[in-house]
Amino acid sequence: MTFSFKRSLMAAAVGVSAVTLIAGSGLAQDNSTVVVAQAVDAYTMDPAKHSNFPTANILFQIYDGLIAEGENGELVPALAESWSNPDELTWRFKLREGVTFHNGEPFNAEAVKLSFERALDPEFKAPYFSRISHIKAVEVVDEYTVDFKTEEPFPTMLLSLYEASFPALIVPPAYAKENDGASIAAHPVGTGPYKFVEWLKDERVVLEANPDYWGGKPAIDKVVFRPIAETRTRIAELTSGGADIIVDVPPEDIAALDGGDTKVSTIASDSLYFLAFDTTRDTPLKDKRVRQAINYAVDVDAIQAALLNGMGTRIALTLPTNAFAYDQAWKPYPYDPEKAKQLLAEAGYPEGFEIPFMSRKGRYMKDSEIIEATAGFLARVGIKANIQYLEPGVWAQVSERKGREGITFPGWAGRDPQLVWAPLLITGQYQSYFSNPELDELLKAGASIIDPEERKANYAKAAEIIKEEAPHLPMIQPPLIYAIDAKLNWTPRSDGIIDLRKAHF
Amino acid sequence: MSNQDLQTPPAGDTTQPVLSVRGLTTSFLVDGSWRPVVNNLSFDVMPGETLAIVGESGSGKSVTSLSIMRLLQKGSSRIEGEIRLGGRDLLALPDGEMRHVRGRGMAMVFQEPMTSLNPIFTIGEQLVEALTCHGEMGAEAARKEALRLMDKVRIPNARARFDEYPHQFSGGMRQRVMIAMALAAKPDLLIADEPTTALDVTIQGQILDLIKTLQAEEGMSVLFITHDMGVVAEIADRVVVMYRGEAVESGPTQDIFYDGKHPYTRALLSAVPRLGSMKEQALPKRFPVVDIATGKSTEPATVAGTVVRSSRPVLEVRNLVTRFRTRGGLLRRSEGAVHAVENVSFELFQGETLALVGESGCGKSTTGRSITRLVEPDRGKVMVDGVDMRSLGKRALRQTRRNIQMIFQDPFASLNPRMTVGAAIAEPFLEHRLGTRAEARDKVADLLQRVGLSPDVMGRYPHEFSGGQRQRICIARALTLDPKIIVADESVSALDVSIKAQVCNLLMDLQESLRLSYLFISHDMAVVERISHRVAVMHLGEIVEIGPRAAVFENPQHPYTRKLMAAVPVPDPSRRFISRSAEADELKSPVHPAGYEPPERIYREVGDGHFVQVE
Amino acid sequence: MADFLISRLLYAAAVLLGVSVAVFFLIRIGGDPSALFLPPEAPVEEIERFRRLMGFDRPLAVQYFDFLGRALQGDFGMSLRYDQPAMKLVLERVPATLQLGAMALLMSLVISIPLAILAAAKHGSAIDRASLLASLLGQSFPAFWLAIMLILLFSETFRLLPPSGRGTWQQLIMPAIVLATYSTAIITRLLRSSMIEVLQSDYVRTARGKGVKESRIILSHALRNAAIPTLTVIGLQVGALLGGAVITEEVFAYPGVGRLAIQAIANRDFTVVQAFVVLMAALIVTINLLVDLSYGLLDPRLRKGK
Amino acid sequence: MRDFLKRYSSSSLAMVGLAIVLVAVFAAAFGPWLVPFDPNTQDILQRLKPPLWRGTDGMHLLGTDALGRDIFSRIIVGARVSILVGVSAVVISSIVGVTFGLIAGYEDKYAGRVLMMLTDIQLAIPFMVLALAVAAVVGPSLWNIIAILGLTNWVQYARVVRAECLVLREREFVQAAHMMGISTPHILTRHLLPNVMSSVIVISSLLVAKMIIFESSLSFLGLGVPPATPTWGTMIAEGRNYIGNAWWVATIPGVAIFVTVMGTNLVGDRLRDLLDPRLRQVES
Repeated sequence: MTFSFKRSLMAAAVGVSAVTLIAGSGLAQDNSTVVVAQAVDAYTMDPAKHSNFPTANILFQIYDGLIAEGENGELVPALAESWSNPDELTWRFKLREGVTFHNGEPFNAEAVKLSFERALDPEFKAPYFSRISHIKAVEVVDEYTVDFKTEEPFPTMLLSLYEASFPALIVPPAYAKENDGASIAAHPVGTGPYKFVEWLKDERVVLEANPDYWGGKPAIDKVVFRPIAETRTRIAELTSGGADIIVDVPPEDIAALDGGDTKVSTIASDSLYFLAFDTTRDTPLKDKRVRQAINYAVDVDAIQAALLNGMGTRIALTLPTNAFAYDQAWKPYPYDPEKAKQLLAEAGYPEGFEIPFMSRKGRYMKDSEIIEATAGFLARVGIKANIQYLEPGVWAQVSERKGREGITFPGWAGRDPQLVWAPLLITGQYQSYFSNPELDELLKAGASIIDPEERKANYAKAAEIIKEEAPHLPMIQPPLIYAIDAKLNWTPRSDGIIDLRKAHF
Repeated sequence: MSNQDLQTPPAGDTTQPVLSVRGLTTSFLVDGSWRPVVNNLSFDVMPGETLAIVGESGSGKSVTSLSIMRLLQKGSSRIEGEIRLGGRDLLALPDGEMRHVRGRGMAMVFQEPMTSLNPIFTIGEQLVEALTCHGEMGAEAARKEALRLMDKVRIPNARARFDEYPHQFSGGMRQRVMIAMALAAKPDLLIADEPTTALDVTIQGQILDLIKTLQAEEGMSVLFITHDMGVVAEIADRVVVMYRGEAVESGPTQDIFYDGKHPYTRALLSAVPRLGSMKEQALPKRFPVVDIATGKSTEPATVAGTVVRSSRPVLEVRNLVTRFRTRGGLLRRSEGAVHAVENVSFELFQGETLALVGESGCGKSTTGRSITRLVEPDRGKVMVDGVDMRSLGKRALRQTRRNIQMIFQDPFASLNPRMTVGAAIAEPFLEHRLGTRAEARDKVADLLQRVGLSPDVMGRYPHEFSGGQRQRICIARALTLDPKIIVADESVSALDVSIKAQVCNLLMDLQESLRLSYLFISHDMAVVERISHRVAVMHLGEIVEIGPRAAVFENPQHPYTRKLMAAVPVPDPSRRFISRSAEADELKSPVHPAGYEPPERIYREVGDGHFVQVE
Repeated sequence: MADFLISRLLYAAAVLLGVSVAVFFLIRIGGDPSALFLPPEAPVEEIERFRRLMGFDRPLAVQYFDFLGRALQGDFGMSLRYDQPAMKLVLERVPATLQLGAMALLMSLVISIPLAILAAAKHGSAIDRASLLASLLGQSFPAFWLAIMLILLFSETFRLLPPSGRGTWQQLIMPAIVLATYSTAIITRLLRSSMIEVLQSDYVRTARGKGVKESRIILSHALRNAAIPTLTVIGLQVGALLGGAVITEEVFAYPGVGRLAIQAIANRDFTVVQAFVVLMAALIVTINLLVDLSYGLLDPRLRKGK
Repeated sequence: MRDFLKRYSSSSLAMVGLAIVLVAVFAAAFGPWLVPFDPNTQDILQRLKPPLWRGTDGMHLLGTDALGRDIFSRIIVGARVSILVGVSAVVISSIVGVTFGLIAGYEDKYAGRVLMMLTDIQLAIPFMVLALAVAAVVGPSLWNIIAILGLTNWVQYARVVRAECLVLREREFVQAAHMMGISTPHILTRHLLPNVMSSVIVISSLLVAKMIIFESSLSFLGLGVPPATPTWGTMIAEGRNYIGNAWWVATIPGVAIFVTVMGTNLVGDRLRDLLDPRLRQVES
C-alpha cells in the first residue's frame, strides 16, 4: 500500500472510523465534522460558472448572497441589510459593513458591482445568465450602497437575487480576476461561514469553519461534501457512519432510517411534479376536454400515498403552495375515471388513443415510478402512453428544437408565477407548448406589476384560465428527504439548498 | 499363434531378460467404455539385444512403449498384465519409485523431435535436468557430463550450442539431444519410438548408425518401434509384428524377412519398395498386392509404354526462380531471401512420370507450387500445353489450371471436412459450368469407379473414409477437369505401406488409361524407383541431376545423389552391418542475404538425357 | 529489436489516431452540449450564443483537425463542466483507477494461478471440478448486482467495510473484489486449460520420461509454457478491467476515471470523453505492446534480433 | 448428430445448463401465454409485496415490485427480451466479425491489415464507455441496444476467424480449390466458412451470456431498454433502491440473470470441449 492518508485530517478520520468499524463498535463520529453525501460532485468552485444544485450546496457554505432565506422561507437580509425601490426601475441595497472575504479583501459596493458585472459579461459565458439578465446596470452609490437598474419594472428582483443565488453570490473582485478566473474556480474565496480547504474531484470537498464569519463562527469545525451517486451506497455510508447528512432518501427507507443512530428530516420542496401537454402539434391533446380527462383519470393522491409514502404536498395548479399568489382555496381535478372516459368520448375518443410520453429518468426522486404509475392510470381510461426515457443530453436537444411531444414530465421550480407560469405557458416561450392569448396578456402584465395585491389579483385571473384549459396535470410538490446522524441538529430548506450555518451536534 | 513362441529367448541363452512383458493389455476410456488397443501382448528384450516392434498406424505399437514407461494419461487409460524390468514389476511400483525407474532403468526417445523438447529451456538446461533429477549429481558435474554427452552423440561444437534453445536446432540435432538425454542416466533399456520417422533420409541413416554405435558402446538393450521394414532390417536382432493391437508373429529378423509365416507379415514385406529391385527395368512397374486374409499375392505388371515424346512437351519449365523474402525491422525491409527454387528447368511429356526427389527444404514442393502458381515465381517460364502460365490474368489462370491439377500429401487435410465427397468432386465441374447437376452426378459416379470406390459413397463425408480412400477421392477430384498433368506432391508419403502400394498402382493404372503426365514429388526413393520414367534430384533449390530413372538410380553421378541413394534403408537384413558414418553434417541453408545471386550452373550430359550439375 | 519497437510504436500511433477519429465523431453525432450545459429556462438565442462562443457551430471536420492539432501538442481542450483542462482532469483520476485495477488484478492472479495449477495437476478431480464451477459462477454475475449485494452485506448488515470512497485499504476491498471476479474466473479457466494441454504435450512426456519430479514438471516445465497464451488474455483483461471500472466506480463512488467518463458522457463533456478515451486507448495499446514484448521473455522462439 | 448428443449428455453439468437454457427459451417463446398476470398491469396499492403474497387478484409467486406489478410475470416476460437481446446482438456481432475475420484471414495484404487495425481500434476503446456513448447518442430503444451490443462485440469473432483462416488457407483442400479454379467468394463461403462455424458456434454461445450481462449493465446505468418491455436489467436497476426493505425486487431478476448466464455458459463450455477444444486459447 503506497498511498498515504496525509494532507487531510478527514482522510485520517475516515480511516480511523473504518478501522473502528472493523472492530465492530458501530458509529464512531468525530463531533466537529459533518460529512454530506449527495449524488454528484461539484462542477466548479466558481459560483457563476455552473447551473447545478449540488455545486450550489457546497458554494453556499463559502459564499453569501445579498439576500438569504429565513427559517420559514421568508427572504431576509444577508450581505444586504435592507433594500428599497427609489423608482420602478431601481432596486437600492444598503450593504452590511465590516465584512471581509476570506482572503482579506473588503466587502463593499464595488465588490457587488464587480461581481455582477463579471457574471453579466457575455464573454464570461455564465450558464445562469438568464436569471440575472434583467439587470441592466449596477451602480455604486456610496461605499455601502448599490443601485440595481432594470429596463422594465422587475417585481421578482429579490427572488432573482436570492434564488438564482448562483451568479448572485458575491465574489472578491480582485481575486476573481486572478489568472483569468482560474484561481477562483479552483480555490474559492467568499465571505461565507466556511473556508475552502481542498477539492479532490469526485472524492470530496473539504471546508473548515471561518472563525471571523460576520454571522458568528459556525458550530461545526469541518464540513466534507462527498459525491455518491448510488442511493444504496449513500444509505450504507450513513448507516455505517461514513456520512452525517445524505440527500434523496427513498420514502421506503424512512422507516428503517428514522430511529437509532440516524433520523430522517423532510420538507416539501419548491419544485413541482406535473405533466405538461403538447398542444402545439395536431394530437388529441389539442382538445381541452382530453386534457381535462387526463386530469380526472390519474389518481395523484394514490400515487402520492403509495410512491411517496404520502409525503410532499399536493398542488392544485403548477405552482408551489408557498409561492407568491398561491391560493389555498384552489382545488385540483378530482380522481374520476368515469368522468374522464365521458370527456374522452365527447372529444371523439371513446376508445382512447396512443400518445408519446417523454421524460428523463432519475432526474427527480421517483420520477420513473411516478411516470409509469401515471401511464398505468391512463391505460385504464384507454390512453396508451408510450414512455420514452431520454438521456439528459438528448432531452436537452429535443427541448432546444421544441421537440417535446405528447405528454411530458419536465419538472420545474420557482416561487413566483413569473418564474413558473411565464416560461411554461406564454405563447412561444422556449419551455411553453401552450398558447392562450388571454393568459399571455395576464402573465406578461404580472411581470411588471410591483404592487403585491394588484399582482395577486392578476394571477388569480390567470389561475382560472389555467385550471379550465388544463395545459398541465399538476401533481405534487415532492418532499425533500434527508437522513442524518441522529445527534446532528440541522433543518432542511424547501429550496433544496443545504445550509450548514446553524447546524450543530 | 501361442504366446509360448513369442517368449522363448534365443536358444542356449540363459541370461535374464532386461524387459519382460507378459499379457500386456492396454485399454482407453472412450465415451464411457474401455476399449483395448493392445491385447495380450508378451515379449522379452534380452541384454544387449535390439528388439523391433513393427506395425502400421493403429497397430498399438506406440501405446505398448508408453505402457511400459507408464506414461499414458491416468484415468483415461488402463494397463493390465505384467511388465518386469530387471525383475521388478513396474505396474506394482508406486509413482515415486516409477519416476526413478524412468531415466535410470529405462529411457525413451520419441518420434517427434520438433515437439519433444521444451521450447523455453536451453538444450543444456534440459540435459542437466536429466542428470540431476535423480539427485545423484551436482550442477557443475552435470554440466560437464552434459557436454560429454553432447560430444558423444556427435553434436558438433557442443560447448557453444549448450546454451541454445531447441528451435535453433535442426530436427536431426534435436533427436541427437533426445538420445543424449536418454543416455544420461545410463539406462539398461532404451525405448526408441519411431525415432527417425520425422527425419530426412540422410539424417535417418545417421541417427540409426548413432543408435547402433551407442548400443555397442554402452551395452544397452534397445526396444525399437517403427513402421518401416527397411529400418527394421537395418537395426533389429529380433522382430515382433503387430497388427490391430496383437502380436501376429515374432522371431529373429532374418526369419521374419525370408520366412515370414503370417499373411500380414508377408503383405507388409511385399508392399515394401526395395531399392534396386528395378534393375534392368526401363518402364515403371506396379507393386505386388498381397491379400491379408489369404496371404495370396498377385504378380506385379509392368506399365505399358505411355510416353509420347514426338509432340511438344505438355509441361516445359525454363529457368524457374522462386524466392521468399525474409522481411524485418522498420518498414519491413527485405533482409534476405530463401532461394527455394533456383534456376530450375525441365520438361514433361505426355504420359510421362517425372519424379522430383530430394530432402525436406530442397525446394521440390515449391517447384510444384510455382508451376501451378499457388506460389508466384519470381522469374522463368512455365509453359503448360503451350500456354505461358506466368502471363495469365486471374480469369485465364482459372481456365488454364484445368489442364494441370494437384494431389497433395495429407489426405486428411486435402478434403473439406464439411463437404460430402460427391460435392467435393462435383464442385470444379459445376464451378466451370461444364454441365448440369445431373451430368455432374454422372461424372462423379464415373470418377469414383475409376479410382476404385463405389458411387454410393457420394453422400458421405471425408471423416468416414480411411486415408487411402481419401487419397483416391482426391485423385478423382483432380480428374474432374480432365487435366493433362497431375502434380502429385508427396501424395503417397503419409500412407501406410500397404495402402501406399495400392495408390501407386492406381496412379499407374490411370496413366495407362488416360495418358496422364505426372510430376511426382517425393522423398521416398523406393516409390520413385517404381513409378517414374525420369528422375530429377533437387538440392538447395537446384536440380543437381536429371535423367532416365534407370540411369540416375543405377549410375548416380552427383555426390549428393549418391549420398541420398546410400542413405535409403533397404529391407534386407543381410546388409545390416554396413555402417555409414554417424557423424553429423547438417543440411546447408538456402537462405542468402538480399541481393545474392547464385553462380551460373553448368550441366554435363553423362548419358542419353542424363544431365549432372558440374560442381 | 529497436526496429521492431519502432514499427510497433508507429502502428500504435495509427491505432490511436483511429481511436481519436472514432471517438470524436461518435460523440458528436448526438449534437453538442450547449443546451445541456445551460439551465432549462435559457432561451434559444442564449444557447446559440453559447454555441458560437464554444465553436460548436463549425463543420465537424474543421473541429476535428482543430482538436487533433491541439491534441498533438498535448492540449485536449477545456472541460465544459469543470472549466479545467480535460487531460489534467483525467490524469488526476488515473492513479485511483490504476490502484483499483492493480489491486483487482493482483487479487485475480493470487487466486487464479494457484487454483488453476491445482486444478490442472489434479485434472478430473473434485478440486478441478470445483474450480471450473467457481470460475463459471464468477463469470455469471452482473458486476453491479454483485456490488449492491456486497454493500448490503458487508456495509449495511455487518458494518464491516466502508461502502464508498477512497483513501483507506478497506475502501478498496469491495470494489476490487467486484472488479476481480470476472477476470479471476477467466484467468483460472484459461490457465487451467492451457496447463492441461501443456501437461499432455510431447516435451512434458519427455520430462516425465527422464524421471523429473511431477512438482517440477508442473511449476517449471508446464507453467511457463501455459503462461504464454494466458498472458494475452491477461493483457486483454486489463482493458476489460478498465472498462469494468466504469460501473464499479459508479456504485462504490470511487473517484476514478471510469466515473469521470460516465459523467462526462452524460454531460456531453466532449473534451473529457476524448481525453479519457485517447488516454485509455494509449494505456491499452501500451499494455498489449508490453505483453507482446514479454512473450520474448517467456518464449525464446519469439525473441527478436538474435 | 445422435452421437454428438450422446457425447454432450455425458456431462451432467452440461445437461443442467441445457435444461436452464431450454427453460429460458421456453419462457421466451411462450412467456406471454404462461404468465398469471399482465406484466405491466400496476396496482400501486399492492406494491412491494413479498414473494407468495396473496393479493386481491391472486397469488403473486415472487411478490410485486414498486408499482405493484407481478414480479413472476415480469421475470418470465423479461426472459424474452434478455434472450432476444442476447441472441440478436450475437447474430449481428457474428456476421460482422466473421465477415471481417474471413476477409482479413484470407487476404492479409491490404484489406486484411485495415480490418485488423479496426479491431485494434475497437479493442483500445473500453467497451462500456463506447456502448454508453453510443447509447447516449442514439437513445435507448430495444433495437438500438441490440445494435450497440452487436457492433461493439465482434472483435473476438474477427480475431478467431482470422487466425483460423490463416491456417485453413494453407490447408490442402483450400489449395486444391484454388487449383480447380474455384472463385474467391466460393472459397470463402463454401470452404472457409463451414470450417470456422464450430468456433463461431462456441463463441456465440459464450457471448450470448455476456450480452445478457451487458444489456443488464446498460440498463443499470439508465441506458437500457425502455419500459413496457420489462428486462431483467431494468428490473434490477429499478429495484435496487428498494433492496433495503424489499430485497426480492432486485434480487430475483439478479438471480434470473445469474442462472440463465450460468446455463448458457455451461452449454457453451460443453460445446467448446466437444467442437473446438483449441478455442480455449482465444478466450478473452
